[in-house]
Amino acid sequence: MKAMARPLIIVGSIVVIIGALLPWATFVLNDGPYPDKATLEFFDAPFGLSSFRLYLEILGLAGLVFCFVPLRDKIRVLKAVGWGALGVALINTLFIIGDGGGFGAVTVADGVTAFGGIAAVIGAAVLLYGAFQLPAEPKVVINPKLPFWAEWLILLVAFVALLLLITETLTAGGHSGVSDPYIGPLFLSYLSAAGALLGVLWAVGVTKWISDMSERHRIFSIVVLVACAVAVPFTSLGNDYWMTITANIGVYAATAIGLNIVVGLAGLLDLGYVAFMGIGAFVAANLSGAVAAEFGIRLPFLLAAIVAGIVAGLFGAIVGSPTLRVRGDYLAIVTLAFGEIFVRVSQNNIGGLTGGSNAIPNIPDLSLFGTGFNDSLTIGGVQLPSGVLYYFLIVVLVALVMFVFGNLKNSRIGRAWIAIREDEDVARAMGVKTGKLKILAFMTGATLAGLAGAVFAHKLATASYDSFQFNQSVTLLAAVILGGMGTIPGAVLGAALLFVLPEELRQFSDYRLLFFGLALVVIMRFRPQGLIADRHRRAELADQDVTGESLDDTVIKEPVAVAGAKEAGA
Amino acid sequence: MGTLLQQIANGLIFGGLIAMVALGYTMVYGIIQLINFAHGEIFMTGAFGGLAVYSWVLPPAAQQIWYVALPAMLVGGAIVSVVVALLMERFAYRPLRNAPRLAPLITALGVSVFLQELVRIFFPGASSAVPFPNAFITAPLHIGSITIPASGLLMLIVSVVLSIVLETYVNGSRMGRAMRATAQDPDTARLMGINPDRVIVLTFAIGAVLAGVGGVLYGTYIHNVDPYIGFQNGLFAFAAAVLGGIGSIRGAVIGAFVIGLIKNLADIYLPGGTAYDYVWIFILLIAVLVFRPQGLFGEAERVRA
Amino acid sequence: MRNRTVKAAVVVMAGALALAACGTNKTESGGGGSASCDTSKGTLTVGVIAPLTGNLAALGLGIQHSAELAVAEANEKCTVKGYKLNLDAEDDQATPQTGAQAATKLSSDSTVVGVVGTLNSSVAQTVQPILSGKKVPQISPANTNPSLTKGADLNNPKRQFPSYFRVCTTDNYQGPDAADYLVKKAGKKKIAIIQDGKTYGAGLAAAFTDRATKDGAEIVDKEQVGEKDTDFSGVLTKVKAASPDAIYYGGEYPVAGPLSKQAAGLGLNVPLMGGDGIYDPKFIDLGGKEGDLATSVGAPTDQLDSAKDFVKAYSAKGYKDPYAAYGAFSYDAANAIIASLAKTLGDSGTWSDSERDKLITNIGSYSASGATGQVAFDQYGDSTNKVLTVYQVSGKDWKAVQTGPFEG
Amino acid sequence: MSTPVLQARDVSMVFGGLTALKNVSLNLDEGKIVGLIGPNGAGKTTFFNCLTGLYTPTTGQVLLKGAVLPGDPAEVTAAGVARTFQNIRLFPSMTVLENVLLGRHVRMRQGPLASLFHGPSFRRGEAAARDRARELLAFVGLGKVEDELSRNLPYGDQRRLEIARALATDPAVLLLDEPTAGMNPQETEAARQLIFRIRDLGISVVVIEHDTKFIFTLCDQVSVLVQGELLVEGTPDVVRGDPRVVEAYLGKPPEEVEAELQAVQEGETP
Repeated sequence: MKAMARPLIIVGSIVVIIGALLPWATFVLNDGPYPDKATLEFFDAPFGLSSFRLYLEILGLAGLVFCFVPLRDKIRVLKAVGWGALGVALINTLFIIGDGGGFGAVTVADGVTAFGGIAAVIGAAVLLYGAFQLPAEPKVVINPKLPFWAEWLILLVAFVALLLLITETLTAGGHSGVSDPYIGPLFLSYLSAAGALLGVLWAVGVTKWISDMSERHRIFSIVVLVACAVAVPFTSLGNDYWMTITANIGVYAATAIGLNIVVGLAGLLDLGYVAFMGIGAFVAANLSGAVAAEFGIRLPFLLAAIVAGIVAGLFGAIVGSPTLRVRGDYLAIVTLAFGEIFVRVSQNNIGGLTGGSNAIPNIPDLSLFGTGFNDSLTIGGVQLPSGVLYYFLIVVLVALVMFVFGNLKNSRIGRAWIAIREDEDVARAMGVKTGKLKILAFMTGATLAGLAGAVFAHKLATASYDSFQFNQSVTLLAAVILGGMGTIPGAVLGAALLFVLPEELRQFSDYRLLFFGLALVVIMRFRPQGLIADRHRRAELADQDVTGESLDDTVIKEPVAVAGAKEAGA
Repeated sequence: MGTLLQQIANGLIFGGLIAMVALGYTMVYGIIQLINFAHGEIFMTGAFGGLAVYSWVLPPAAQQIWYVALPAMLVGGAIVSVVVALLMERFAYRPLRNAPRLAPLITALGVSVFLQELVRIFFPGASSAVPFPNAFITAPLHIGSITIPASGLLMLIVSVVLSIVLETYVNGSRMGRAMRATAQDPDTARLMGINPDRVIVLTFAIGAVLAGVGGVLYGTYIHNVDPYIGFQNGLFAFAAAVLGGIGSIRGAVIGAFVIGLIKNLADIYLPGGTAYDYVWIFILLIAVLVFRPQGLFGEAERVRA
Repeated sequence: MRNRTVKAAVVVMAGALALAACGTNKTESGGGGSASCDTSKGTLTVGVIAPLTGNLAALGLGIQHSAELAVAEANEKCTVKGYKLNLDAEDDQATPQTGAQAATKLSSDSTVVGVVGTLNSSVAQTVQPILSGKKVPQISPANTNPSLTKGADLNNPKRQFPSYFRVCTTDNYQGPDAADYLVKKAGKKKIAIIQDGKTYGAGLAAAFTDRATKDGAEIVDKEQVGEKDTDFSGVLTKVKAASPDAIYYGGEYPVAGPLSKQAAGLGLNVPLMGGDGIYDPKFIDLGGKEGDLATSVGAPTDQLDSAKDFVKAYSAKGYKDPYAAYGAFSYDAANAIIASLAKTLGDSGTWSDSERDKLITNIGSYSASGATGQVAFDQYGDSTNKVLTVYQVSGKDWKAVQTGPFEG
Repeated sequence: MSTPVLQARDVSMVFGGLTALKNVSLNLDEGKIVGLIGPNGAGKTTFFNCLTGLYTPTTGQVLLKGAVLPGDPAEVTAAGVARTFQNIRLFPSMTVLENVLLGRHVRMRQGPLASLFHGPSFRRGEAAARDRARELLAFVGLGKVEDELSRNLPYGDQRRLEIARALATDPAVLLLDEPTAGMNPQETEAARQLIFRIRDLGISVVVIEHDTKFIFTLCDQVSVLVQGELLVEGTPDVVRGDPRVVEAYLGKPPEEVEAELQAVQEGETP
């Protein structure tokens, strides 16, 4: 079959290109009440290349070119191209079928023919099949010697490019709070194409090279990353809508990193973690001077946040104390029970502290030098969207939490936590006071969640018990596991995915939880170490050779997360 | 006094329901040390399976005769539950048999959400509660000063009978011995010629039968079902299994009755009354886990394993 | 070869830009009834924020479709001159933070003129300040918590957000009206209260309790059931021990129906009464028994032509989901926004952000007959519609037994 | 005669009516190597667990330098008794260096706050710990693989890493549970030399081993446990010549001993 690889790839690529040029739908798919917002074109005009058809065209051409150009590790390059093309083709074809009401929409109906989708799917499948027939090659490693300033420059460019890629992906379809009925397929198409691009970069060794460089220049990378985070409001994400979304992602990412200490480092499963966030939120709400608060005092936010963290931490110690006697799954149940008790008790407005079913509404806006955090801000003539100060606050929060996580992980205590996770008996035999350390893990995680909760309450202006239910705990846990246990980028990526995807895919929202459940099962089956695996854990959990993975190459899997989960990491 | 007796009766009925679900938890945990969070959903699909049989399989004439309708629904519910449980075992859990502990637990959570949504989206009318036919004697029974619905009594009796049958089976039959052997040490059991896969499948199937029967009886007792009934009742059942000592059949049943009684007695006697009954159950659960982690009837070694 | 990759990256980037720039904007082939109207000035959007997924989806989808109906009718009738109206329904998943995201999304879209929603009062609390900040009027079909309009201190009311209105009544009317009926008219003097601990149920039960006590009834028991509970025997046994001659339930039909049926199963054969949350045919399906009572806002549907028209039009559209408990309110809310918009723009006005204040003022002074009766707002943004109807289960249907304006 | 470093006095251990150990005593003098042999099920590992605080003896005491050992393994380690395990129990997904650093845990003083802020004293402590860990790795001969994951090491290296990890706790007494199980003669010889070198550092060593030849050529003192009781105790020559030992332990056909070895490896986990 190996001999067939090249012809298959060539044929597949050509069919993809032809597919991109053919009409895709037998009817004009400018749906329902959105004519002027519709940007997904399914044309009769054969050469009207834009949007996903452009991506397909490029991917098809790339398939052809890579097939003939001498390349090392051709198989991985072409697989990335193939998966990307298949992703784009499938997403759009399925969408037209679903939205257009059947196969007539992509074949022949009312005297109109449209075989673009089917051609592209077949072509991409053939291309991919061909790519799989190529001989396996060792992973390409590029490691040119460069002066440090050149490496800095490359890093800078790489991070900025990544930032732009992310912002472009998120705003694919050009929306800034403006609803577009095709936002889902547009987003997914862009994601597939971007994934293919990153996949190719990974296959030729660029991502590994860059991630190694960023390891070498850790401080510089952190500075650039922070700068990128601060720069987000100045990009196409700089509008109210994305500020809210990114702020929410930030809060959950911070909480997820806290949970990562408990679950990822110390290996203690916590199924009631969101309760600590709730405790932090209620404490901050009560100290915010809100009318419905139990105490009529208003502490400065910083102080209130610290108090919230401390109170949550105390509860963390209390909830964690059964770890002295209870292990494993049983501990998970203790935490689950605690979470359920918290919800019930706060719903019953215990001691008047939680506002019960009325919640604690209208928590006053924070302000800095007289500027409310929800107001918009003008810096150097650039008008920044409202909520930008919250965004910055949350960037600080996330940075703080990352600092705590990173420092603790690389310390005597972090090592002891990992040892407890690996083999508690031996850790104890090696002199680790496991009980104390486990409680410390719970406390630290809870404190961070409490801090995040305090910010959350102010950002949302409400603290209500129904923000802190079991399904939120599960979502957070899923964020940690999806992203990769024990890593910071993992928790951030996980939180981002779990909050961005539902936003981008609102039109499929009825199936949101269905896919969520399915995704958990599939990920555990095919990539239990998460998208960004811990250097240690991936060796332990993965059954495939996944050496040399980095943040970048994991993004690739997204477009094909379900379809190609098995492929991921191969 | 009347109230107390009535609450005890209610508690026993509720306990009977929880017992049927708890047995599935306890058996699966006993064999493969997996907290099958999705077991509550097996119970839920059983209830919907019974409803489907009633609505779409039974002719209208048969719907009216309870001794035709109810057995048909029970069988239908049990079959649906077993099918779902086996698919779940085969495609979600079996590939993870040797994975780190956390993986199957997360999978279980995923399966749980998936099944809830599947039923909600695809079962007609299930986006909110669906009425469940009263396929049993409707008139309540009056025993002394207490009144109980006939369907409640039926649930209690079925639950106790099934538990006894199960206990006898596990202790007495060849397959039961195989199950116990696998629970003790799967590797040795394999050496002894036992096929652990078959034992595990059987365990899931037995748990599913009980849950399916429980689901249908629950429907007849409560009169309506929704896709979320599995979660809370599953949680109670899990608490019962832990309370009784997970892995122990007798323990799960007794734990279930304890939970049923506490929930109903907390309504009258404990501070907070009906608003806090749920809280008391979980406080009890935590207390048991902390002070007697092996549960009321579990064996101490189990915990360390 | 790296060159090529870079080139590809450049082209993909260019593609992204092209994507943002171009769009075919073909007109829709079917379904657009706007053909006969002048829509030269573009499109304006009515937003909806409601739970479209999860276990409250049935109510949320009813809200969405009813608002859709109002928008479709406005497009057919060319209500807003020069504009075509859209509906943009956003899911809040019944959680405050998702609601906040939805509200931000809508409020940053300059074509959104107003928002119908939310279902949950707790979500409204986060949505209010966001929409208010952008002067986007919000009309809720379902929030019943009095503090949303009048603040926490009801004896000293103060309007919270000038852009917030609601077409439903608050607990302050329904609860007392039910109490008056149950105590004075039906002569029930020993009443047990059960509620579900949620905003709606707890508030309603509290308002009922106050009035019933004033009317001379004795509250013999107060209980709470959990949102997810299904077996109520414990609560009901306790209630039974207090031997009430009626039960008042604060909450919604998914609990109330089974509750009523299980009460009967325990030999507690007294009527159960509730608010509009249980006034739903499904209550009877789920076990509501003969003689159970509910209050609801507005005159009975069969006495009100506008209501009948709504029901007919709704079923004619063939939506997949029923209009549910809040459909008619949602329809009225959407119509209030649309009519006020039409008034604001007049025959030749052009929409811009500067019109928003005027729109809010116009909504404040809006008055028309809707599917739920007379729709108008008082100085707090609450509905002035105080016509309440008491319904009773009779046969397999709700029958109106008393209707009239609620007098303080 | 000076006080022994480690002293077990009449240690008995009863598990629910089953007597695993009966009045076992042991004296370990400073800088000596003591061997513990006995057939399968003789209670060797149980005795080890009593020495390391994993089990609290039903009766009797264990003393380290004259002081009674605390009842918690972590504290026993802190007091100066370190051990290895019969079935190698490293932290599989930590690197070689991290495994040894974990052994340093008990000798490091950085608390949560220092760990959080990584101040100068933290960094000094961390650097010192790393230096010490590298030193120990070099000592056992694993200097070149410090960044490997420990699970990827070959079997013999894993045994040595376990010893390095135990040494990192700066023990006065090192307990080795079958350090040569599964090794070939060359590796066994290397292990013997390593143990001598450890002894030369002034650390007293207790070794459980099945390989009697190994024990008799390694140890200064040998104790024989049979059915939970101390059968014989003395120098290798004394023990080797004792007829009871020959009968109870050495007299068995080799295949049987072999089978027992297998069983012990699989079953008798602490």
